[in-house]
Amino acid sequence: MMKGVLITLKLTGSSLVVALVFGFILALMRLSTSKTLNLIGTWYIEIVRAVPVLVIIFLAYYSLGNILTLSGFTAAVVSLGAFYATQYGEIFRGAILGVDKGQTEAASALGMPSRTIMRKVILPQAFFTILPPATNQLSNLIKDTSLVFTIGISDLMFQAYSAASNNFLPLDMLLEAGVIYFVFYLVLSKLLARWELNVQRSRS
Amino acid sequence: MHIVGLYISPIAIGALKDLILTILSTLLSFVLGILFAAGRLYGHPVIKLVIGWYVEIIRGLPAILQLFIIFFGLTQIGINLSPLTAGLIWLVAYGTGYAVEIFRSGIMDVAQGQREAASALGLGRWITMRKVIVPQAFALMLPALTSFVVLQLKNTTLLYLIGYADIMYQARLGADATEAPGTLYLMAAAAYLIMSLVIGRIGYRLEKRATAYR
Amino acid sequence: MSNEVVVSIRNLTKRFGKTVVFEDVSLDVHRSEVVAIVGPSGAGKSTLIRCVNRLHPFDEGSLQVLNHQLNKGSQFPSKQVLNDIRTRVGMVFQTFNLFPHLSVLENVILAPIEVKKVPRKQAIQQAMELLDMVGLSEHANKYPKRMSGGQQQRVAIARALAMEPEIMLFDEPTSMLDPELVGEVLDAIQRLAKDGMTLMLVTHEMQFAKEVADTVVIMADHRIIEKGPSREVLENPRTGRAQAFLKRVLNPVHATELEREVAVGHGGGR
Amino acid sequence: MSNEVVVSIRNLTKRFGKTVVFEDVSLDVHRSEVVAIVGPSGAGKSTLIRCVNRLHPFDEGSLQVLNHQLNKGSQFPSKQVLNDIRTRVGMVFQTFNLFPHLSVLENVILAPIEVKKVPRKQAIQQAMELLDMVGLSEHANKYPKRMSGGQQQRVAIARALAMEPEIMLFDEPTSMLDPELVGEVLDAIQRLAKDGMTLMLVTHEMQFAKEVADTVVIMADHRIIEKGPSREVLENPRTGRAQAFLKRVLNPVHATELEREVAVGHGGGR
Amino acid sequence: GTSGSSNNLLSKVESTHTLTIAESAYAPEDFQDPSTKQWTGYDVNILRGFAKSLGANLKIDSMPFSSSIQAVADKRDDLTIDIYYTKKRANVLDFSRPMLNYNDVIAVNSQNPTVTSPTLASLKGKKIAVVVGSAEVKEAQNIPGAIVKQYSTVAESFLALSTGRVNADLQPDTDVAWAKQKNPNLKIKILGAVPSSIAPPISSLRGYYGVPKGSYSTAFLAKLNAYLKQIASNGTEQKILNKYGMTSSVFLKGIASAPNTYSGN
Ligand SMILES: Nc1ncnc2c1ncn2[C@@H]1O[C@H](COP(=O)(O)OP(=O)(O)OP(=O)(O)O)[C@@H](O)[C@H]1O
Ligand SMILES: Nc1ncnc2c1ncn2[C@@H]1O[C@H](COP(=O)(O)OP(=O)(O)OP(=O)(O)O)[C@@H](O)[C@H]1O
Ligand SMILES: [Mg+2]
Ligand SMILES: [Mg+2]
Repeated sequence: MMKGVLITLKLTGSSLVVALVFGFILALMRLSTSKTLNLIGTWYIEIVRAVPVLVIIFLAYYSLGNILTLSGFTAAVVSLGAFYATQYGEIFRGAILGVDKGQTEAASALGMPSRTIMRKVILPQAFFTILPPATNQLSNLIKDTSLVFTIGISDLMFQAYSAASNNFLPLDMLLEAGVIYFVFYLVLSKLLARWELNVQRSRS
Repeated sequence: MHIVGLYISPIAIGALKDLILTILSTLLSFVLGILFAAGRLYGHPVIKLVIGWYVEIIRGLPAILQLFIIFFGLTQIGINLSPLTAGLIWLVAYGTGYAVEIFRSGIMDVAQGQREAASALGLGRWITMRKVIVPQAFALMLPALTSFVVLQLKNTTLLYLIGYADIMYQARLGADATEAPGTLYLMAAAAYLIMSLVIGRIGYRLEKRATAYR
Repeated sequence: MSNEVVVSIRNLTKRFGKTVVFEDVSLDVHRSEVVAIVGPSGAGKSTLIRCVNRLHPFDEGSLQVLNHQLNKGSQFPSKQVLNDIRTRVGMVFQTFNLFPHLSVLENVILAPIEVKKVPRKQAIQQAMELLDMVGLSEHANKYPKRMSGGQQQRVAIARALAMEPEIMLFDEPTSMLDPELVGEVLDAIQRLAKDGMTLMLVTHEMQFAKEVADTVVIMADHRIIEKGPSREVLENPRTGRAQAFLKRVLNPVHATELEREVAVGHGGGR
Repeated sequence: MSNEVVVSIRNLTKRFGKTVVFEDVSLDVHRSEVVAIVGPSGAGKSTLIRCVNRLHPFDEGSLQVLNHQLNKGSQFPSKQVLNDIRTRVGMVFQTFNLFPHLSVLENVILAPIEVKKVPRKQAIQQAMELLDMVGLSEHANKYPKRMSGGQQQRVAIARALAMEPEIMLFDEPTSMLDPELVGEVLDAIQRLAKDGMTLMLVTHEMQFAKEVADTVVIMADHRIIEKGPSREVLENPRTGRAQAFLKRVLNPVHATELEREVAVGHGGGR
Repeated sequence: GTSGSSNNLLSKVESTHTLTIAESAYAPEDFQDPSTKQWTGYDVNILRGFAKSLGANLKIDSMPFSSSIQAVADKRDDLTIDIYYTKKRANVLDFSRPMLNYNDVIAVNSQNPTVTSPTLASLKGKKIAVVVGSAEVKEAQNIPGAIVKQYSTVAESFLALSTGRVNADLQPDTDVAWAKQKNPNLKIKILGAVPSSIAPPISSLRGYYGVPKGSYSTAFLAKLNAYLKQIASNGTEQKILNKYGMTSSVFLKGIASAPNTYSGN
């Protein structure tokens, strides 16, 4: 199982990076004044969010296989990244929009150029609005990595599943994996939430 | 195209089955969700604690793991469920965990001032709930409820893994028999996409209507 | 103003957890009396009037409202007593708190129908009269969010009046309004005062308090620091604290250096 | 007040989409002049002063700010021009708009360091002087949310002054404050006026306008309906509209039935 | 899934008139015909005949291979097909008399074969596809340095091979040949000669039917074995094999003379 945990973590980390980078691009597209970029971003998000993650994984692994063969791990990272980019994209966009318009105005009135405003005023404030939903999505991401066992990646879920099909003790195996997943969830949702609260309190 | 023709009707039937399961499990989850939310807000401390942990566990475990525990795991202690029963139980159990939080935060998000105004007018707790809080909470919750239904629909994908003959199951069989997974999984994706978008659209309409007063 | 005491507050103390909101506050309100409560932010004005209709419990002292003796501590009074107080004491909030999902008319008739079991037809008729009184009968079918703040606050007044209360509590009813719209609401309140309603009113409108209130109460530093006939208190405050407060509020421009420092000190504690 | 015109507004028209905010507005502001702009809500006061530092573009007419001629239409002026105007014209907002993630000191030094490239040490020293001037030097390391509204607004003033502007724009700087805290801020503004700073100030504090402003401008119904020396305009307004407005604002209690109806009509249109 | 109240498999099948099999779609043994959507194949044919002899209909429960054994062990389904004997499986299942004689082969990508000789030694350090829960998992894992990729169905493992995700696939030769024949686009081929091309040969090549372990299944198993023996000796089985192009006599080598239960070979 430890080997599975490592793979789960590696998968989570790589998918997260893809999702964050791509999500930020999506957010910028949807915030941009270009109608085309905006439309592409919007449609991408609408469509990808409407399809189950498992189906996306299968599409990346099997359907894409006709054109371009991705290894299982790559396909998993691509599909989880593609799906979670929509979640992170919306979080980023919401947070940037959520920063009071008065902040931009005040910064402009002080003569700051728009890049400085983004860097020094908007993003630092958006960061703290982003944290709670972002950790929430991260814990969803970890849970959804469990779906990649269906394309034969030996993650934590796979270890439990194949161990069960070997020793015929499904409850024990699944609960063992469940405890590990639950610990990740608690760490993310409780400890990080507490840390966020402390940071936020120190500033308000 | 040949393959599309061969598999369109089984996939459509699978889609219909998924839709029925979605609706059924959504309704059941809503009923339980409201009861649990009331329990979590106003119940005995022990009830609050139990419901709180129930929600955490549902949210903390991967969906597929929960489903497998119910379908495969329980057999170890002698409980054998059919794919349909296990699937429905899981969808409701899972949905309830999420619905509780939607209802709870919907009720709490109605401004405190509304409760106070109702108290100051002498409105009792029950009338306040029915006439003041719930109508507003419902409008506040609609977006979350719409995503909830879409989430439940997407969750039905997993049922093929325990052998329930839904969209994915048909696509899988097709992919096995024809070795043309590209087409078949795209068909499955399209089926989910269409249903999700329709649900989203209905939710949006309802939301427009419910929030007309704003 | 009659001799009948309708609200009797004796040595009242109120805490939230460990923070004391006010201590040892005593005040009698007579039928048809208009009492204005003024004082700096955080003095406990809102909390005091919210104790009167039992939106908050209190911790020490005694409180009698319309021949009901309220118990101290967080236990609720009996259903009948609470119901009787809530129907006979109306309240208007700073933030209006109209029910946004109900039309103006529905806002006004909800409580009479649900609590007093007034037949719907009769409730509507009475509501229309009240809306007419506050100058809003044409807006009966609008939703609150579509109205100006001044209009919303007048609906809130009509809503409270629909229960035919004997006492009305106002908590800074005009402080959320544009200066231009303040007049509409003060006008409606003044009319209630003229009609002999008993009023307890938290306000920052000193001019209004001076002209409409019989009694002015100044709260600060967790206490009532001064109370008496309105002109007397507002024109010749006796204590230094009251003088400083009134000077700042009435004439912000002329705040001297010294007073500014006091104000800074105060602000820092918020 | 000198003869040098620093802001020259000629027949300015501003629309948002199809709605006209104001039309044909003309106004000269001289160096060291203090101009107060008053008028009912929605009259376009904020929008007018926001055109001056090019937070908004305008649609017709001409606008000269500190020897820069601004073009009409939504195209931005050149980077240099915009930068020059923004650094030489400071602005203080109704809602303070302090940067909540930065301490008071960091709020004040951010723009000098980022825009004017002032060395950090020097920026801090200058900021401390400004904070001292507004009476807040002890609060330099606090975060804005921990301060009272009056204190926050004074930080905002210091922040704007740190850019050493020649003109300061104030948009209802005290309307979000508790009455008790208004004095602190007005006091700081009065000091700027005395020191010879050019000020354009949107306010509802008529008393303050009368005493501190050289010129008062009344805006209503999308136009300037009256302008002139402050005492003259506020004590003897010539137009009926101006008279009605001033009466309502100065004496909300005495609004007559007729005026109340006017106000209701106005409110309904919001 | 039917989990009847009856505590005897035979009487359960007879009373519910349903025989439910758990399988995971191996062609040509058990698969859904793409055009008719009917289940067909060697085992399906045999079991349909058997079900008929009990007055029952055949019902197919399709699932990932690894779940199919569990499903029968749990009595969720009545019977699973085409499984090899392993000690672990014997803990939860009883086995029928031996059925087909399978030959595991090494399949490679037909366009770009990265393994060239049909020996286990040549699979060292290669990526090998197998089916989750199948007996080949163990075999593959025993090859030094091999990276074992597990798929939930045999079809998925062929796809992985065809798209070059793996170097080799360890499967029975019939399945490889059938898939190749039915889907010419699939870029797979068998390495070396058929039958039994791997050197050294992989053990336990017999397929069996599995039923829930214990006395619950005794009577049923007796009937099944009798039926199987009958069709092996009267030529019915050979006919069915021929129908699916499984013409090599190796499949039935020794089947008629095989004992009624698992014999350990
Ligand atoms: N629900 C509550 N829980 C804890 N503390 C409270 C609560 N409500 C009020 N307080 C505290 O009690 C004190 C008095 O509050 P209150 O609202 O009565 O003052 P106020 O005189 O009405 O001030 P303002 O003019 O700002 O409305 C304040 O310090 C406030 O922070
Ligand atoms: N960004 C905008 N887009 C569209 N309309 C706007 C915008 N900003 C202001 N307006 C409209 O322009 C008109 C004038 O607004 P402005 O804020 O300048 O009024 P004001 O005199 O400052 O009022 P107040 O006293 O309420 O601040 C209003 O009708 C307002 O609705
Ligand atoms: Mg208050
Ligand atoms: Mg404005």
